[in-house]
Amino acid sequence: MDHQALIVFFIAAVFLVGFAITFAHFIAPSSKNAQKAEAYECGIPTTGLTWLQFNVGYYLFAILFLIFDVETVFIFPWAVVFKQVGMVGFIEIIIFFFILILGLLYAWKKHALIWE
Amino acid sequence: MTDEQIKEKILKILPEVEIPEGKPTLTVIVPPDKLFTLAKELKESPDTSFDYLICLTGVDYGKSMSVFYHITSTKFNHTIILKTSTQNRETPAFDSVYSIWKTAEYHEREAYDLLGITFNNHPDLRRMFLDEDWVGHPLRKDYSDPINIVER
Amino acid sequence: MAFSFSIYDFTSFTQWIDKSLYAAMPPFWALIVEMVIIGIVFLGFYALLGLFLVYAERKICAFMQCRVGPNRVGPFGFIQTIADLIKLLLKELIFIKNADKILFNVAPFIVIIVSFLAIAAIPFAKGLHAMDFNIGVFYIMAVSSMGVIGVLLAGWSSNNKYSLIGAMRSGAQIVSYELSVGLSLITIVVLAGSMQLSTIVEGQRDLWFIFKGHIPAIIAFIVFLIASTAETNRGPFDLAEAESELTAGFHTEYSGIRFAFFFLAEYMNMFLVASIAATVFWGGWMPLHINGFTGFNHVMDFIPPIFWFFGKSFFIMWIMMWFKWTFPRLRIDQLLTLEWKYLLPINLVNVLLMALIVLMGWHF
Amino acid sequence: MAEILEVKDIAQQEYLINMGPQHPSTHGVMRLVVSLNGEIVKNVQPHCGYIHRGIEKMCEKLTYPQIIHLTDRMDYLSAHMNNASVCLTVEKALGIEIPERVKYIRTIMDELQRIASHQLWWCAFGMDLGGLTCFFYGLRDREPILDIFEESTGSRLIQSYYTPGGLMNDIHPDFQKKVKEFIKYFRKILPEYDQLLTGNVIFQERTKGIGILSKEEAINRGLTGPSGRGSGFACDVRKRAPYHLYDKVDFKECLYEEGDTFARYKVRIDEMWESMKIIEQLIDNIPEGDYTAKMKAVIKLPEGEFFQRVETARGELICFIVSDGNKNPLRVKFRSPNLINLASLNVMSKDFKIADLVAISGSLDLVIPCMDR
Amino acid sequence: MNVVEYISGILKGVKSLLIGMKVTGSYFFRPWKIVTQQYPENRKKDVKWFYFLPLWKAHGKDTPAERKQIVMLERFKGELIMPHNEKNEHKCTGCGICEMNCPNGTIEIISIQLTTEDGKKKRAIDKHIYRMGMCTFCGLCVKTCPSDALAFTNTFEHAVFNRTKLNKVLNKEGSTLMKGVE
Repeated sequence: MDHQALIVFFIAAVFLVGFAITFAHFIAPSSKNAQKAEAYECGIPTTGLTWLQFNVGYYLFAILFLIFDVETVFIFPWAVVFKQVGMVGFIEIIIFFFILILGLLYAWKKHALIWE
Repeated sequence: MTDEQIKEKILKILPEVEIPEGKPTLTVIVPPDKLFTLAKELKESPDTSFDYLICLTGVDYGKSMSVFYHITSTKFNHTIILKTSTQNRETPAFDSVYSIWKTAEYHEREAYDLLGITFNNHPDLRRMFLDEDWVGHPLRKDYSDPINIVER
Repeated sequence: MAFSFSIYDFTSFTQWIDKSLYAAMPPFWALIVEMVIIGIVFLGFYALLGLFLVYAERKICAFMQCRVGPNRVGPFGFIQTIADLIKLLLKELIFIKNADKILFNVAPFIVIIVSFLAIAAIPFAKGLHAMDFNIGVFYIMAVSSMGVIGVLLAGWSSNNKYSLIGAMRSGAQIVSYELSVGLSLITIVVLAGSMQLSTIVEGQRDLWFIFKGHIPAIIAFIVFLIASTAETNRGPFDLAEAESELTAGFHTEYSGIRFAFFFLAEYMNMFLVASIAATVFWGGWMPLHINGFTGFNHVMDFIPPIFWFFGKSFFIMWIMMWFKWTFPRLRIDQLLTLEWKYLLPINLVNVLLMALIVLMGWHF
Repeated sequence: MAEILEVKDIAQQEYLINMGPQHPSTHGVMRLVVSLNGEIVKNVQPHCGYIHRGIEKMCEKLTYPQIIHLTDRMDYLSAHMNNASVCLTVEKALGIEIPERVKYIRTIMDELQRIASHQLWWCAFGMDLGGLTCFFYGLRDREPILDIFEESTGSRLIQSYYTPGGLMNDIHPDFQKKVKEFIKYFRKILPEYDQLLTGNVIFQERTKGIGILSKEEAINRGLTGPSGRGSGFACDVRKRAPYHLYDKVDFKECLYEEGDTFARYKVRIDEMWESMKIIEQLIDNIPEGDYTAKMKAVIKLPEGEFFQRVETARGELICFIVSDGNKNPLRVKFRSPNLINLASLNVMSKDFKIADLVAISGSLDLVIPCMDR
Repeated sequence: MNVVEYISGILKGVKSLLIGMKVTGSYFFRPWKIVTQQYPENRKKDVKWFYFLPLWKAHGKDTPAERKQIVMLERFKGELIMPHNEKNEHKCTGCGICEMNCPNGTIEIISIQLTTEDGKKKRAIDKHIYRMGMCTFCGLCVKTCPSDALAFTNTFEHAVFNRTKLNKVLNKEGSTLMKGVE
């Protein structure tokens, strides 16, 4: 089987969701009213805007993730060929990891790993 | 401290208080304008140290409005009741004891809500249980609600 | 070629279908028909598995909580989830006035597509997989991490404050735990020397990797279990839909069948990570073989591979359900602390340890 | 789409979230308006009154025995203690001596009620933190207590069992046997609670150092009950102003100095042990005798003010009756422990996260009908 | 952070988690500990074994809460009734004490004047109306009744489709006052 079969899976998934929602549209009851279209906030109308600029301290984590995830991508090829490369690969990955862990420790010490 | 000693002490601080006999718990009737100073004194002086306000109750007697303060000391475990009254039933106002006991905040809001007693210097005197636009104060004796209150 | 296959090896079966299709019609149409067959088979499998997992979870949690669980619809309540499905189909689809309509509608598509795409690469039994990539592990990781987009879109587009917070949490959470999932899989890739899932399974012919790789493999398995539970947004890591804080989190505003897709995707993602764990750590469809015990190996061979695979996956899913119904929920900062201060350093050291073991040939 | 705002305006707006009245973690209909900075709680403004029924107003129209059945409905999880508050006030005002047997039964019933209440709190608290299994275990173990109640009083939740002067009816002949059976069972099962939740590292992380209130602050804010004792405030009315038989039995007042959520949790777990100890001391020596004192058909209190402090499962309840000599009271005030405990929520949860707010409000064990009355 | 502390912290945490899992896991493998009661089935006298198929080992020995058949305790306050004997006689004299004592106005007594054989006028009940929708089951009516005319039964299935169906007349059609009750 070739990789184009992925398209089949894609289409099948779209079909599954699309069909079910369309089907539900036809058989499900529908009664529109303004109260129902309110966003749910425990029965109280929402105060102020929802899409506000607000502080979720996870931005730092996203950056850290970016750094580490790119590193992970580099490790994958190494992992595959590690058995053939042997000792040289091991020493190189130790150096690589040393730098990586150093980065993590730096972030740790700088309190970047604490959700403020 | 026994009741007698507390009585003496209070009379020394504030001679114009009235202490009726025969109450199960020592009750002190204080003029409204002197209440705050007495309460502050009672809390802060080390031999009484009434540091815990158990309960604050507003009472509508039909002719007058009163507020009862049940105070106790966690150190000596003696309890007294302070009572203060006003003849002004329409707009009764007392000094808030919030700055002495923070627990008074909700008690006073409740008294304001249900009896219409205003407390001066209260940080946030709003209705507690009823809507902001509710008319009247239900716990008053002359409150009438022909729909919800059934006379029997 | 005559139609003959055994449940021990599906290769001949799939090849027979392939050959007879190509013999009957031109190659282009044969390919189309083949694809349609695969699509239908997987759709059916997907739906049935989802229904079964919902039922299983309800029954398992009920038994842990001294309850009976569903027992009214059908024998032992077995048709309960089908009744639920019908109910969800019949429920009104509510639109929120200020919601971002396009994104609101797209979100359920994304979560389902992602889980469906990832399932394509799972080897269910010998010869029974849709696709066998040479970068299988990598592919599954890449695809499954896209699910967060659906969750984020759902939360953001709902124009609901609970949903928004839920989506933000989900973003931070999935993004972080992605690392641990990757690194714990790398640990095994080092041992296996390949990212192709069929090769990985074949490599466990004499012994499963979790036993082969000593302590590093066990640590990697535990880390993978924790991280993947977090990645599928399941308790105790269900912060995105923390019902005591955010009512229902990112899918608060979804009703009827739209909600059902989020629900389904959660279970399918759980199956997905459980099957990856089974494949990578527990030998997939490979029966339990111990090097040198020939008689024992033969006895194990009698159990068909498909049973081995599903048995292992369901066992791992059972463990994940066990987690969910035992532990209280974590808080967002604890969640991130767990990842960045515990799992990640442990994982990095663990990879090195595994590399050392492979280098020295200490593994079995 | 919403109108476009300047960046400046957006940055200045507060992020307000309503938790309640229809929210899983408020255990009833209470509304918390929470202003957030990210996930961090900046201010909590409780709004109550959603189920305000005017019990105090209703009491002014009713006779004293009739008031009892209203008090059940305030804090339905400590119904016996609420009844006791009115009964004891009336008995104190009339100066009547109630039979020893009644005192024994009342003490045992109160303590059983306390265990039942803490069990329900335990399971609801576990659920607040996301551990749903706790909920079923707690309810399962509460069932035998409710059976004991049902057998003697005729109801499971709101019993209206006490009357001024005694009890509604005598205890069931099986009462002692059933209670002893339950104590034996619960002594075996309570360590399971610790295994499931108390020792759990996630639970400890979630509760330790969260929502701290110092002792002085607790006294000043009137935080009573197990919540106050978690802050080191020795506020147990059973010790400080004993009623029933609490001055005769031997029990410990559970105090913790930390003042955090975990301390409040531990106080309640310890109190369950202490309650079992109290029951065990009394259950074998309930004296024979009448189950009620001789009362007049129409109870009229003398003129004056009477009050009684009672320790419910949630804190100090006060029944304050002002009488003008009629068969109806002039004014009845119930000092709801929940309402006063709620006042501390804002101070406790400031600068903690929204998940902690749920944990803190759960640890205060709020029962909304008592708060609103 | 100390490395030893770090590792021992992890181990301690894992151990506490395992203890918790032991509790739930042990219940998973002990289905006879299930306490659920199957409501409509357990109303029946002869409880069939298959109603309890998932908990076939439950025989009510392990936990007090386990019961196969639902037991209604005798004192359960389910509904107010006026017991009649076999001669269709009740004990209610129509004095109105229950009406007076009811906190909610649940009871209403409609009385009539009867003339007895010796010519005396006497009050008797025509209708003893009980509005169950307003009843809070406080038991004051039963307790204060001077002639023990009222009692509680332990029926508890009161769901009806119309609220007016909750208004009941307690004395039966054509019933009379029991002899010897004043």
